[in-house]
Amino acid sequence: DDKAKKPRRDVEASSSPFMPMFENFRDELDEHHDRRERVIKASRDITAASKKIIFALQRVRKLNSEIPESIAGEVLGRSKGMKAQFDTIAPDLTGLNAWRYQRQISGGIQEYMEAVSFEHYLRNQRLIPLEESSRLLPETIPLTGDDYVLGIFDLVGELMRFAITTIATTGSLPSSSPSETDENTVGSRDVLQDLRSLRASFQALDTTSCGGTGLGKDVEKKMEVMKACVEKVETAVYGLIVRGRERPKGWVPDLLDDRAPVTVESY
Amino acid sequence: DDKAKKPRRDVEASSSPFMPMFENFRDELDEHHDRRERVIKASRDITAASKKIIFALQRVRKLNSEIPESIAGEVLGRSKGMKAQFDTIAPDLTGLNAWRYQRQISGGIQEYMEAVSFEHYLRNQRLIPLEESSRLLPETIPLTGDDYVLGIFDLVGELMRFAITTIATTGSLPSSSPSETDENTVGSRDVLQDLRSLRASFQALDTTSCGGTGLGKDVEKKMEVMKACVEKVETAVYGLIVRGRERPKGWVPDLLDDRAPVTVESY
Amino acid sequence: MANVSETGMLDPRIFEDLQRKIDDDAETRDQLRAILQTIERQGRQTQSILSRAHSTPAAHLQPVLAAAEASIKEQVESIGKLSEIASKGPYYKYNGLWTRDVQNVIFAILLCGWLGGLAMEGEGEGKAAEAGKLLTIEEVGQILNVPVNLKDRDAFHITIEEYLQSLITLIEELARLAINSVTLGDYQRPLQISQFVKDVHAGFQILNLKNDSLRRRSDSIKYNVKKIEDVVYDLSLRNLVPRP
Amino acid sequence: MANVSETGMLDPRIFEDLQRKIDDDAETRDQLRAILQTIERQGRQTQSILSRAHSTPAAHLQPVLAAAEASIKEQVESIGKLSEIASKGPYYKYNGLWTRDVQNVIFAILLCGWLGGLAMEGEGEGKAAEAGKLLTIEEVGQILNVPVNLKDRDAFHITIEEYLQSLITLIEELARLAINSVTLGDYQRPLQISQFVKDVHAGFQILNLKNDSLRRRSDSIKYNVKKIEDVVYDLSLRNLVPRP
Amino acid sequence: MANVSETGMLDPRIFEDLQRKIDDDAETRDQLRAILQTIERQGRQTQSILSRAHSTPAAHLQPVLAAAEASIKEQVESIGKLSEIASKGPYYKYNGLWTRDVQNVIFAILLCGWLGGLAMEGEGEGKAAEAGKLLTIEEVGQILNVPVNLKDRDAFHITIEEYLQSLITLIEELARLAINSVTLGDYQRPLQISQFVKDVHAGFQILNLKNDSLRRRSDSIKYNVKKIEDVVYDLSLRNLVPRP
Amino acid sequence: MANVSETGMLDPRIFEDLQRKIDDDAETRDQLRAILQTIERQGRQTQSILSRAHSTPAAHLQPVLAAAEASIKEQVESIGKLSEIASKGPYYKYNGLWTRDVQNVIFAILLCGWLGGLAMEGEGEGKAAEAGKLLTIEEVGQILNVPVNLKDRDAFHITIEEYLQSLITLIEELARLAINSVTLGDYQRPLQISQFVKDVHAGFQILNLKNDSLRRRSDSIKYNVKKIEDVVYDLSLRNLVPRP
Amino acid sequence: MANVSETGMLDPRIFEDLQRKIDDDAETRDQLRAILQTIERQGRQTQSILSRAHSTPAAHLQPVLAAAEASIKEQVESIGKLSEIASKGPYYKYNGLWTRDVQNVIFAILLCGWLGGLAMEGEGEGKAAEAGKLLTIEEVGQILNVPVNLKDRDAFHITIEEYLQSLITLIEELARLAINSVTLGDYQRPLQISQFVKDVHAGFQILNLKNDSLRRRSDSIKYNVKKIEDVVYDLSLRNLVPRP
Amino acid sequence: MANVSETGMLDPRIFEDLQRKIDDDAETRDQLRAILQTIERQGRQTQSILSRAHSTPAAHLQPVLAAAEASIKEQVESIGKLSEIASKGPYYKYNGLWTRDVQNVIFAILLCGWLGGLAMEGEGEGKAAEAGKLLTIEEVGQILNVPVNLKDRDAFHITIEEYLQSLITLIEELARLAINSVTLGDYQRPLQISQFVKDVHAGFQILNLKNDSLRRRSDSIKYNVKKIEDVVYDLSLRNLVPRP
Ligand SMILES: [Mn+2]
Ligand SMILES: [Mn+2]
Repeated sequence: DDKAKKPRRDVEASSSPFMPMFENFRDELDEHHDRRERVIKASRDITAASKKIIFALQRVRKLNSEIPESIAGEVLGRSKGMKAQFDTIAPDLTGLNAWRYQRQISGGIQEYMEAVSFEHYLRNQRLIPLEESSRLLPETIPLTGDDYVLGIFDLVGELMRFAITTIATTGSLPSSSPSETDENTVGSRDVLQDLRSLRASFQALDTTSCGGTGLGKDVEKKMEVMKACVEKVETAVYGLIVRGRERPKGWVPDLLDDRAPVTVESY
Repeated sequence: DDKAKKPRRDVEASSSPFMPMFENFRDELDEHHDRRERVIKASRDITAASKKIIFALQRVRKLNSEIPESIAGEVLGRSKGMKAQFDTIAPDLTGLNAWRYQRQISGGIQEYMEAVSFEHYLRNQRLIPLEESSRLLPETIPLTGDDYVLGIFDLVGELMRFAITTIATTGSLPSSSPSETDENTVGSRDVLQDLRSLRASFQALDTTSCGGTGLGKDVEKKMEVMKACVEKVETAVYGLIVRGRERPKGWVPDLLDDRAPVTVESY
Repeated sequence: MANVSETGMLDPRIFEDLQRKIDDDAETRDQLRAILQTIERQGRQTQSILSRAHSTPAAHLQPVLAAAEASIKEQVESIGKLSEIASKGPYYKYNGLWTRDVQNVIFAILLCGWLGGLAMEGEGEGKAAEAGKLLTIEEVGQILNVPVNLKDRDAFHITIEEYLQSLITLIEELARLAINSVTLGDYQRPLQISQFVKDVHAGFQILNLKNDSLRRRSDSIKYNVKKIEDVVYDLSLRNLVPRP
Repeated sequence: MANVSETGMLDPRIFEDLQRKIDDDAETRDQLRAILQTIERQGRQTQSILSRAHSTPAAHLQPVLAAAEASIKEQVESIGKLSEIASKGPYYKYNGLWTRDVQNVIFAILLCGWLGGLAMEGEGEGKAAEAGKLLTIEEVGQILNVPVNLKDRDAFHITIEEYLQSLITLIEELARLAINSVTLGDYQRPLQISQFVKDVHAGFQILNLKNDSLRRRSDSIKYNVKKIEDVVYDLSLRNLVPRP
Repeated sequence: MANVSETGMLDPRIFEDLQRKIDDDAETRDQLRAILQTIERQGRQTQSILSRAHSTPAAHLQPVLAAAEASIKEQVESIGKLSEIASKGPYYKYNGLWTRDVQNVIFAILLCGWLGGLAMEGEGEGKAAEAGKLLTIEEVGQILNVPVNLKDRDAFHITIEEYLQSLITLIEELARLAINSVTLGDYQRPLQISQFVKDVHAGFQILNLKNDSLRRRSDSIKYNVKKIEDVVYDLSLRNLVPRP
Repeated sequence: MANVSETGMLDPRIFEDLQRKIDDDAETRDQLRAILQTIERQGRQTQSILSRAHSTPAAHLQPVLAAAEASIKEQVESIGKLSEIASKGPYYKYNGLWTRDVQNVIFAILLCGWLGGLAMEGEGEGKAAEAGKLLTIEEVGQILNVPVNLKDRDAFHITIEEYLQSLITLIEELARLAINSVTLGDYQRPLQISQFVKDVHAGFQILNLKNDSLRRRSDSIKYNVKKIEDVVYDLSLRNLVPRP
Repeated sequence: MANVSETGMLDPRIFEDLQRKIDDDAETRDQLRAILQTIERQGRQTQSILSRAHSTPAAHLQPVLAAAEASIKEQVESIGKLSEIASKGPYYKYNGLWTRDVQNVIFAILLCGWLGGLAMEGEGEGKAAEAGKLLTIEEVGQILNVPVNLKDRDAFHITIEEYLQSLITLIEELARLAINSVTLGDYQRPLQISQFVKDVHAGFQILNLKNDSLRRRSDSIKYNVKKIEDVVYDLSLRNLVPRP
Repeated sequence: MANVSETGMLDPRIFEDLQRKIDDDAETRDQLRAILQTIERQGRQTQSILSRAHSTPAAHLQPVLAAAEASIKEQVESIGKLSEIASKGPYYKYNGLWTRDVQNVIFAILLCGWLGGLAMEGEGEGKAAEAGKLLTIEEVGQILNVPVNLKDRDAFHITIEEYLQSLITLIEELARLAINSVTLGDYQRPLQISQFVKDVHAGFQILNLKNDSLRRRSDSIKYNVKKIEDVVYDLSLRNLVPRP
């Protein structure tokens, strides 16, 4: 259909000496637009798949251990689909074009970062570094610092949801050593401590030089949201403590064992 | 339906000692809201009718003479309908309530002013004064200065449309003495002169003290639109002049008689 | 104005009249702003006194109420002056300028009355009134010495909307008071507040409010009802109050 | 019309038709607004009745439910009229006008059903239904006498989105009911609510919601889950209910 | 899905249905965008052909019209596909997506018809139609093979608003054509255009338009009337056309 | 400049002068931006240190305070440089560029002082100051080594507005600290915070603020007062603190 | 102040000072607003007089210029008062309040000077000045009796930006005047305006403006240059002016 | 960063690396901004020279073209420096910073070339080139000494979009030149411009533009085509040019 139309040239047009040049431009621009459309569509699909992975992972209740099989299965399935998406657009994001469609792919990559870092955290209770995340993408697709940071910002929101939901359904804050009963084990960390580490790191990051581009544009709003998320968890933990400290006379609750040991951060 | 519900009182409510008071409040507020609704609806209808009158009047081509019968008939019909609308809400806009629903009726009255002043101008080539316009409303409904001015602001737009359309369809600027051929008759005025009078008057009006209420809110934007309207007519008249000055060799156009004598303003 | 040709289309008096109207209007606004500044300052003083109720046990409230009554009295005088200036123009023309300050005064009166101050004449003035009472709009009008809910003539008065807005503010304040009462060891007042607020809520529920500011704020009532229910729940759970 | 040359190539009916269409549209909107005002008023009445559930022990709920059912019946009639007017135009053209009011009606039905009212036909009408039940969207449609989740023709119906919005409102209301049940001395209902809300929450969790109003509101569910869990925890701690 | 209690009261199909509905909607939009891209591309082609009318004397217009008719034919086919996809959902739900492209097609048809192309059946197809003719909305619908101004059922169609928008675009194009006709030495066509545009203008003047996009654009008509009148005046002044 | 007609009426120096002024202005702004970038980075460092207070029991706070004091000392030096550059132009011309950063520094000083750091000379430097203290604007100026509330000359200084903005930020931080203190098992600090914040609130209450940013933010104080009262309520209810 | 806990850590003078500062500021603003209202009213008067230039042939302009000069003289006096009040505070703190009114005065002076009024001393006062002249910023300052482009001290003055803003307004006015001159039968003035505006444009073209309001408005210059070129084109085409 | 325990959740190097990236990026931007400021200043100079073409008869254009060529040469050098700095990062990362300035340079080259300047090598350098010529993107690249439309490697170059944007600016400038040519008595150049612009317009018509800035600006082409047609009409009507 498209090919058939190209050779046709109407009367006036054919009298214009510039038509060959413009036909060349048209082909170039069409290629560009097609690439752009493909990238936008892939970005949208990757965003949707990432969100679905995050939704699935929000059903996890245990930290620092393997993801339950049913959830892991769903995550794996969607990850494969996403990988295919990335592979199909990898040629469109090569060399010169790696940055050309940055604004189009950025949303998808950020959401992907959010999903990847969430899964990594649930498994290892650690923040995935940029290099490691970058290795999960096809080689030609670069992971920019901006996209990494913006994805991690949103990770805080997911960790908040994870923490609050876990408190709501199990009555305790997720932490690294739920089996140990000693409240002050060195090295045992809970989500709140991790959130506070993230908060401190974000606040120390100087983005004033970024201006209105990428990070600079969004960081102020994201910072406020991030702080509010951490404070929501702080308030939830406060609720746990205040409740747990009340002892009806002469009653020693064995329920206490199920509760998270809320340790004092050591730094 | 409404009456039937009032006596009913539910268990919790009936135990509340404040119920009679609240029932009284309810009735009061219902009355208020009903009135408000009626006024809003009337204002909307009046706005629509005024717009229709203005549309009809835009078919007039001659200034300072009776409106052609067909148009006058339509205008009269709609005016009667509008009068009936005003009469039905007049009791709602009486005494204390005259200002109470000002914001609701304001839009309708402004559009009404626009229509009334446009008709008055076409008939007499004069700006209708506030008192005269106010006499056209039911006695109890006040015509505020704000509404009068804002209506007249919009009149400028209609005069511009009238002028440009007349130039486009008759080739001459509407003026007070189209039959006289003498270009410099004292007392003969054209629409552009009248628009400039209006512009000068508007610009001399000091509304800085009005703040964000009524006039103050809209005046700046309306002023810009008004100035642009006058300048559009100036440009159209310029076009007439520039065209009219060109004379193909040896040809005396009798078409000239149809052209407006564009006189120099005397002040 | 001399430069508009007198034989022209435009009678110059049209614009002169308009200018006069605009100037008169500006002057009235200036006078209103001056008195409102005073009322706002006095209002802040009254609030400051009444806020002591949150840290004062009910038994020792009398001096706070006495100070609040004195402060409210000053405001009543200022409202009298406002009423005088306001009657120069149609009531609803300038109403937007003072309605917030008037709502603050009404709120102060309602709170003071609820706490047991401002005993009305029939009840034996001077003697402390019973706490937990809602002053009606008529009583508020009597205290402020202005008419209420006026319909037949155009004069300064208090509208039903203003009374209701202040009532919503009262509910917000009582929710805070319920919390602080428990801190003060008073477990009865939250119950009293709970009943009071539920009664008021039931009243609001049968009002047909349009999408205006009253409606928006009335959503806050439900939030405060829940908050007070939470306090009663906490007390019931610990058997600190009798079962209902 | 007189000045359009009658022999011209322009059919004057083109413009007459357009005018008629524009006018028809305005009239339909006016009719919709009128019936919606009635529905909103009736909705307020139903809410007011149902809110008594917070202060009525489960054993004495029957009269409240009966009153609520009667009030809902009136709304069903109004919805019938709405449906009639709405079918004058395409469903999605005017949908935005009524969706909020329809959500309110659905919420009232869901709450009434949950409390044990509105027994469906199969269950032996007249007899009180079992409490703690979620009416399905089909049952809601049956009660309202309108189709639900329509896909094959363009007529008035209830959408899934509307049903879910109402379900979120139900959860908010049940969180409040859990608190007030304890105050009433009923320690079983919080457990029942807890189970119910957890089930609904689990359902919502598998939805892939877009960034729309449904998603924004669905975020509130987890807070209500947590609040209800806190109640259950408080009761467990005091041995007022069996350990979970 | 596993964690929704299987004995729960919640029918999981509710959520599955919703998900399906959201996905269907996204897919329909994607299909619409794809066909609209084709229509837009074809539209550009048609415009490009028709723009030759500005530099082609009326006597040599036949090949241009033939090429335009062929190009329009392709668009008609695409509109057929659009209509098919569009009928999957309510007309007004997606109407905003395609209305601009549809207006472009209608404009191309109106211009081609005005220039003497697209002879309708009754007139002896194949033979060149008379120039200066306005195709009615029914004739446009016939050419496009879709219903027009539908009121009794919800299907793809052409609205009166869309027809009028295209008519305004036609007037703008004819104003340009009047100028270029003079450059081509054709002094009759400006007169023909002048009469045509005056007739359409008279028609628009009796419409009571609301403050919508149609009204805003209709204001441009008078400027085009004026521009065309200036051309006629210029020609009259030089005795190049008979006095009107 | 050569191409401006030399016989023209236009003096070319007009544009040369303007260019010079624009360039000077741009340079000053560049210098200010450079030093402000440093101050902001140092500010982040200080905040980062001070935020450890939320997870450190009061008894172990000394190292945190020592680190914060060292970090603040660096900022004081940078403020000195800022003051130098700023005095190149009128104070209020560029004030908008730095006011936010200066407010951040003041907030850090106020928080550090409240926690017991930054002991002033009279109190025996080196020794840990008493916690719960509000540094006055004069003390802040002394620490920063700049004048405060300057009225008689145009030089770099700290305005009262800036001090109060930082004070509001301090209150927000203390509300968070009250929550986290309970988590750390410290039930006394919330009481101390509650009394402190109430005192500051009482001060703000008597100010007649205009409708500016200070007024808007001062509304947040009341919100934080309530939040802290809720904490004290929770502790009182559970007998974790002595009755007042 | 009595109700701030007297043993509290809060120095009450902080709030007393702030109150005083806020009150002083409010008073200065009130004084500025009063004088600015006068200046604005006078400005309207001057504009109203100068607008007669559009309908007055150049030969009869003398009375208009005389009236304008008288009106400008009144404004000069008011600017004197403004300067006095303004020097109570830092120049840039309140500059935003008056800059628009000052720009209006400068524009009136520039237009009056361009039309041949406001002959400067050196040229023989009283005698009509040559038309088409641009007053320099120094001359404007001399007429207004205030310093210009002050850099070394903080006092009331006219900035270069204000002068250029007014110059852009002058160009907009001259574009309108070019149109109206033709209507008055004066074909020479458009040529004079064309040359003048081109010279000013050339000056602006070499300025390196930052992205501020001056840059945004300077885009309008190019638009007005084109508009005036169109007028010259119309006149040249019809042999109404000699070839350049 | 040292204070994050290494056994913690966060490897401190993660954020240190991020900070380094951000700082590097800021430095590159600063370097780019510095050279772009120079380019902008030079661009203004070139425009200023080229704008003399509007008042210079074609026969006397040679000195203007020579001056423009010299000025463009300076810009070419600056573009070389820009290219060097730009290659520190991916091309499209910073492209937004310079694209506007680069478009200005390209426009200057296109205009200069159209006027007969910048004779390419093949044509006998030094000799004046024929006027009315469109330099291709390759020729522009050759003059600027940078690659064009690069696809296989990531380096500084000129994109097709930039070339087309500059071409649209050229058309706007030529529309203005057509008007001013008539004023200068040159009736041939408008015809030459008309043909040229129509040819370019035909080219643009076959492009499939998305809703981006190129599309928005390409709408202006149609407006300029009409404006030039009006000029040709004016000349044809007066027999000032031969019939086409
Ligand atoms: Mn997320
Ligand atoms: Mn109008």
